[in-house]
Amino acid sequence: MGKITLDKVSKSFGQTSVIPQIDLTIEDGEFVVFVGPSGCGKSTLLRLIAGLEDTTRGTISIDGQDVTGAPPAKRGLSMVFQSYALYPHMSVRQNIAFPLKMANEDKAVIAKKVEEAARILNLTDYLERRPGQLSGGQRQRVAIGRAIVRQPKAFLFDEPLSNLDAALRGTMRLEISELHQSLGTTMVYVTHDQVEAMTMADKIVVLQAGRVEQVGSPLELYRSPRNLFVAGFIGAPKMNLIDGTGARKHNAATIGIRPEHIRLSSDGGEWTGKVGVTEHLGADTLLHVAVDGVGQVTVRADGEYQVRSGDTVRLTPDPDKLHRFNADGETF
Amino acid sequence: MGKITLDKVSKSFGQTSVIPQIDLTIEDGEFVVFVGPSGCGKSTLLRLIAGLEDTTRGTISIDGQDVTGAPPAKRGLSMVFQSYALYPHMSVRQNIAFPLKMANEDKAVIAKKVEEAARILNLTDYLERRPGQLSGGQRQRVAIGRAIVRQPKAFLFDEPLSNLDAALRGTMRLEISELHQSLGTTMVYVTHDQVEAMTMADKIVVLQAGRVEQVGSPLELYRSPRNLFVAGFIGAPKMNLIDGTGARKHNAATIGIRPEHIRLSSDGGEWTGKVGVTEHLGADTLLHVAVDGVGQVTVRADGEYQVRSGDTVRLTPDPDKLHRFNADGETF
Amino acid sequence: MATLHTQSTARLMMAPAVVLLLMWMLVPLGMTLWFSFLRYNLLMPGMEEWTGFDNYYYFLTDPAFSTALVNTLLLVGGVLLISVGGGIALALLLDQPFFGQGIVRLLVIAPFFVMPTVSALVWKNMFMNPVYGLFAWVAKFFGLQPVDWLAEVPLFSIVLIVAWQWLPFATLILLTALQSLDEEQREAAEMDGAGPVSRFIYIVLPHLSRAITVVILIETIFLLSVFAEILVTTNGGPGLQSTNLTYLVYAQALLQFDVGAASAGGIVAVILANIVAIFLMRIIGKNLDA
Amino acid sequence: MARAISPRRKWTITVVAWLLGLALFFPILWTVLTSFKTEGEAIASPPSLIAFDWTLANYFEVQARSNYFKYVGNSIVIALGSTLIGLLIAIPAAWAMAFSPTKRTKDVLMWMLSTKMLPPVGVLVPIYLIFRDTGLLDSRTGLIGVLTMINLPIIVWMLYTYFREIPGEILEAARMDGASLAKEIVYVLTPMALPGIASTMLLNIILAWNEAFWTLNLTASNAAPLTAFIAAYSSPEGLFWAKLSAASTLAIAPILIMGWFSQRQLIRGLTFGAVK
Amino acid sequence: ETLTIATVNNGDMIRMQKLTDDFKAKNPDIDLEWVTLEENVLRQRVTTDIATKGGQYDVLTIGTYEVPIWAKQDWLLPLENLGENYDIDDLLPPIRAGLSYEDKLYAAPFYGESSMVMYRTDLFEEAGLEMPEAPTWEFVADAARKITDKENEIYGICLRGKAGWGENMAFLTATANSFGARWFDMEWQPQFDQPEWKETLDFYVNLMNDAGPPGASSNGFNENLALFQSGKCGMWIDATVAASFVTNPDESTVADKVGFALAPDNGLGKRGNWLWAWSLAIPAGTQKAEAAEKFIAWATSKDYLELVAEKEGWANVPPGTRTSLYENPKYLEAAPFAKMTIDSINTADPNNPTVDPVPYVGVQFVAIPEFQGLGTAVGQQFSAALAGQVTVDQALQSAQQLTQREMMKSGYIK
Ligand SMILES: Nc1ncnc2c1ncn2[C@@H]1O[C@H](COP(=O)(O)OP(=O)(O)OP(=O)(O)O)[C@@H](O)[C@H]1O
Ligand SMILES: Nc1ncnc2c1ncn2[C@@H]1O[C@H](COP(=O)(O)OP(=O)(O)OP(=O)(O)O)[C@@H](O)[C@H]1O
Ligand SMILES: [Mg+2]
Ligand SMILES: [Mg+2]
Repeated sequence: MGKITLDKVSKSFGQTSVIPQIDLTIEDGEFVVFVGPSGCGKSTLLRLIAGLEDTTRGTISIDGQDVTGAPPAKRGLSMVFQSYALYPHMSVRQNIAFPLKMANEDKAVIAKKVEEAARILNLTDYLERRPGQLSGGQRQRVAIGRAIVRQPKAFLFDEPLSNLDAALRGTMRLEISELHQSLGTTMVYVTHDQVEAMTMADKIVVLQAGRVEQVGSPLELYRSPRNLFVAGFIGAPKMNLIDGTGARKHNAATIGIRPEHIRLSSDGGEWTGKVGVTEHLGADTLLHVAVDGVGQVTVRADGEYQVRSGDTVRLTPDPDKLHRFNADGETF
Repeated sequence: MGKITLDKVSKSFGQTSVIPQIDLTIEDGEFVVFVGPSGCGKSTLLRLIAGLEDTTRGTISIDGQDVTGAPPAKRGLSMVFQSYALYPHMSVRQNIAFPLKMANEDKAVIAKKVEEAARILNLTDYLERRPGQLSGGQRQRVAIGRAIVRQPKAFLFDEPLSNLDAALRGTMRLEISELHQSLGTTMVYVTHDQVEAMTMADKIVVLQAGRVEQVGSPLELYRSPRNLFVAGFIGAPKMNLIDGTGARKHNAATIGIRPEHIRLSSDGGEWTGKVGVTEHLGADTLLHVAVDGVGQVTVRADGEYQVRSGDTVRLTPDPDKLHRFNADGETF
Repeated sequence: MATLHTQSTARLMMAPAVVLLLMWMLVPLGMTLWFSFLRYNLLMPGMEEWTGFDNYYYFLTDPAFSTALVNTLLLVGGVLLISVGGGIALALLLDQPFFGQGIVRLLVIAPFFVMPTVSALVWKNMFMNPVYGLFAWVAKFFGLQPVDWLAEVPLFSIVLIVAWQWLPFATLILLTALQSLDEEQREAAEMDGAGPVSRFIYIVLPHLSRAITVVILIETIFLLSVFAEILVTTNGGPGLQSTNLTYLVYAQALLQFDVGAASAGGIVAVILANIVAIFLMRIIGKNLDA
Repeated sequence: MARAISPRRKWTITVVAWLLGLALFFPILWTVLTSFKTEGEAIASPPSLIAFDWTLANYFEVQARSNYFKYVGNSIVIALGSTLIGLLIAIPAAWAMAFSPTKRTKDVLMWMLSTKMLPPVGVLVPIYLIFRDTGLLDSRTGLIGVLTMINLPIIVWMLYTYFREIPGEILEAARMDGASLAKEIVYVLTPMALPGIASTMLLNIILAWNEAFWTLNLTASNAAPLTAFIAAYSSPEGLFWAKLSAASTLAIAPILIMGWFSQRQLIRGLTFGAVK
Repeated sequence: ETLTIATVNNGDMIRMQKLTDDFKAKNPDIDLEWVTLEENVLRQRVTTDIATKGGQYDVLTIGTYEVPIWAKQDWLLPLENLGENYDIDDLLPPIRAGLSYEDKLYAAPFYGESSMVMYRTDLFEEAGLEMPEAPTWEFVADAARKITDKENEIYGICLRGKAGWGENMAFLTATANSFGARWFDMEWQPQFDQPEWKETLDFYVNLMNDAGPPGASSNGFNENLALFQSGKCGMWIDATVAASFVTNPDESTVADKVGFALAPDNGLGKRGNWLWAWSLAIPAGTQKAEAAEKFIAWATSKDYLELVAEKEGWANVPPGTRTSLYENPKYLEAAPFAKMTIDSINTADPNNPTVDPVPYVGVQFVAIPEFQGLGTAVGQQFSAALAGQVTVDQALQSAQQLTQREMMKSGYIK
């Protein structure tokens, strides 16, 4: 249970309209990720759903019930904050138990549920510690523990991993995915991390300036971005976007080609360019190539590609993977 | 000019020896990256070079001159801190000008040099702002500006990008690399980010518990890690390390194989496993496979590899890329 | 945070404090305002009559008024100068590592706990007394003429006494502020070649500016109404040399029992205090927002 | 800063710091010492530091004149009472200001602070009349009320600055967790702001303890605190230095001891949010 | 029943507190609650309370200044039931007159005082001087200068300098009387612009500069007492009650070297001595008038004097209230200053204090409500002159101006 519907929702802070108007349906059990550049309204949208902000207009319903005016506590949602927002003066156990205590649950029931949540999240050994004595990843897990313990209709995550370092981020990403699989609860997840969006989402919602640019599964967005914005936003390294002469050859205002869809060769090829910075990642090599008449193009080569700054290389974009955009930036 | 030599340097805080003993030479113009797990002494080493900490024993020399006892200001080095350490009450211009002002430079000279640094770093439009009014990336650039303006013998960076988001980190990474290319000044760079270490370094120094595990170019470390620690540490996703039966077949205590060096097939192959979580990154797909008798193995497949959780796959490690370790964890 | 629900609760939660303070402000102040237009001497009951602005006229044209105004400013300014200046110096000193830090901090903090009356009594009788005072003894010990503090430099003496009480407060706040200075910033400045003096001027002082404003704000509030120290030591004299506004109003109210004049004086003092307040808030408000 | 500082420097600082600390503390120390001297020794020249005949006579004399414990009791009740009530009123107000600020929040705060600037004598007669008519003269209740009012602005302001340091997200988290407003304040805000609240409390106890104008003018005997006790000594009767010292010592000892014991909390919290 | 008694922290009052048990023994149903305050604070508290009818006290300690003013306002209850053997006629006539209003006694004197000269017989002997019984100002000034030995911290004369109507102005007003000066003429015009005042003040300031102790401008009765007791003053002109303190060997280092003389004059027929009595009165608002009167009767009775004598010796009984005391040979023997005290009191005339006629009563004060503030303000000016902060002429000019303002404001002069 946990279908969330936003119907013509808009939000302004004073004069500034942050979300002009949004319609969105999040199905029960879905993992939906909101992505978009900073300030585009991701957090605001999440907070509207949570009930931490009032909608200016429009209605929000959960499982068909209008909750637009309901206070956060009455909506049956859990939220995990970017800063974790753990209660520093409570032990891990008390932190996790807090929502249950607020719901006046029975002591024994609370104890059981907390143990259960701690077990799932591998926190059993830390139950008596204070948040200050935990590492970043453990804190994040406590925050999640606090969210799952009350079995909400849906989880809301606001950039939950952005304070962790890369390695930990990877691990936690997996854990959350697994949690979703095992619980099957609706999750709404805000991030601006490519990888998180791509790997975790059932459905990605790309936002820009409070508007929905595209909604779809990760691979849908990767394969067929609806417009320039989505094309540039989804995928890492970023899609090469080329306009001017290079694009006109393909009858488009702009063409896009992902770095991994360009073939490198020493002769032949469609474009000729001079290699600038090369980044050897071990598994891949990224070449930043200045292509004559086209501009800077990033190319990804598998493995260790031996090339020196200043070398000339030939590039061939894979024609099947070419994206074409009209003057309005729409794909056609 | 900027050759830094550490000769039998050791450092203890009270009773705890943080750096037992280190010999290290950083050549003039080199870009050296220190990596290692948290708490291994990277920052301490950098601060020893900077003169912000006293060595317990050993000598540090810069360009052949012993500076072990010299105060930071006299070493002619610049440092960029993780927190940026900008002066919040000064404008960007004043921040960048500060080292020059302290050196009693001429007003006109200062103005010229600040303009120049701002131009290089694309900060010209922000010169009158306070740090508080800048975005993370801009702040980072101001910190760098403050470092380059006095043309030091070497730059020291302590995790300068770790407070930035992924996208920005990519951009700043490139900018620093380009800066190094154009200035040609020695740079010592501390990070725990894989990608940064691999892409930026001329030479990586892998540290563990205050000891140097291996020194070499990124690809050297990637290709021939000297021991288990370096093997596990360098490369993303992490190398699969397998011991037990799987390793004994190859006459080693442990074998290592990177995810990108495992071939996937539907039949044949050396190992058989069941797919767990799949992560579609667009350009690649990461499969987490539970291999019978071997354990969890991560495999990277190019492009969009269609597979479902629970499917059975066959895996073949590339024998040329197999790493073998003895019981002490040393490569042989 | 910004749902209508929370906003209206917020207003409700503020209500008790606001209403109480409003009552505390308005009822006595209203009565004071009313009295200030009456000819009202406590010692002559039954003679209250409306006199218009007479009380204000007499209060404002009283030569004591301008003197008291200047003295008030000197007193507040002097104490602020000593306590902030000394506080910074002491904070810098106490921030260094040395033996017995904890005990020295206890010693430094102690004057803040002393009742104003007690400290005035102690200073007056045991230190500044020109015959028995310890200062006099020290002066005589060095063959100097003892200074008659309360007669020769009355205002300065009072500034000294009051500053002694407030120095610990300033020191403590500045010390904590100092300790919150980002270590990396200090190191960055060091790398940039700034010596101790430059570091103090360019890094430490600006960092302390907010703490300094807080000290100034709080101290000003209390210093404007300094009065026990004056009453105990100099009675505002000799002449009017140590009479500040509060003491002047006190003299009207409790020596002459002229409620009318005292009320007028009180209203004038409130107006002046609010001018100071607005002025302070301007600078401080800005500093606090940053 | 983990570079070694030379021992000589450390010793120099130690000496200077101790000298300054002792200088600042000296008046208090001297008062305490004098209280154990006879009147004659108290004014002896050259003064004797510790080599005198220690006597408790002054304390007996002071106690014989006025029952010290009655005054201490009143001081404690009044200082604690006014501070606690002040906190009770101020916590919700500070919560509202810190977490649901409006454009006028700053103005309200500044207005509150400005009420503290009004000279108390100016409103003495009105208050006296009000107190007389409500029977509050010479009652602890009345004094607690007055002191609550005069310290309330400071309490609100201090709490406000502490509360602002607390990330709003935590309160929102509590709200999401189903906490009502009261529970949010009781279970989350108050414990988190505890250092700040403790420090506010201590500071206000000190201020209330030392408040001399209202406590002196609105009491006669029943509710008279230590400020009234010391008022009997504020002019000398012939040789009185030792007796004055004994009375002074008695008046400041409780608060000084409390202050010393709780100085850690006091200092920790004195880091006004605004200071950081 | 509990009586709340507001009292001043003078030695005699403190002594009374310690003797409370005697009263309690006689009146087991009455409890006593003491509020002991320093003089200025006491006056503020008591005045505020009685003027606003606060009703916090049942017995007040007030002086001759307040009694006529307050009695006129009906703020005090007349003392009419002091008991059979109280012997009201035994009270010294000038004191009784000062505490009566329309022939009714409104306060009972606890102790009375005038002022006189106390001097160090040893120093006078050394300097070859002899103090006459009734010295002139000229002699006093001369002697003071001769005795002064600043090297050894011996100051010829200690006089009040601390600003306050009850401090320096008590002394200066009384002194001015003997110089022929007065506060007001019959039209209530202030007289500080007259030569008599200038003469008075010049004399005072010069004398103190030459022969006074340092810090004189902050010395009041108590400070001077301490100075005299510790042997730093050659002469001291102040309240007669001081006599018992300076001759008490427990407190005074010069107890056996003190002589007494009448306050000096200038040959104009008035001496520079004042008249004061700390007295007990009952505020009109009290519910416990009966008990209060019982207490007052006890505290000011002959028996009380006997009680003190028994416990503390005759020298320490509160002086200056009863004729019988000065006829008691035991007292006369124990108190060498007794004669001088009674003579001083008897020569003070509150109704005709000055050489020229005045519209007010009071020797060292002017018995109008405004005098407290006025006296203190003028006192501040004179204290400043003594401290050398302003000249005598400036001080007098300011005094004249501020007095004129105040009299105008209060409607005495149009
Ligand atoms: N309380 C507020 N009052 C006024 N404007 C606000 C408020 N909260 C957010 N905004 C504005 O609304 C816009 C959207 O903010 P929001 O926090 O939703 O962005 P976001 O997408 O979460 O960004 P980020 O990725 O940086 O977290 C921003 O322009 C922000 O400045
Ligand atoms: N001032 C100090 N006093 C005592 N121990 C210290 C001090 N500074 C660092 N250490 C210890 O020295 C070790 C190395 O610290 P250092 O900061 O150099 O690690 P690091 O490699 O930079 O780690 P990170 O990646 O977390 O920044 C740690 O165990 C740390 O606890
Ligand atoms: Mg956000
Ligand atoms: Mg580090």
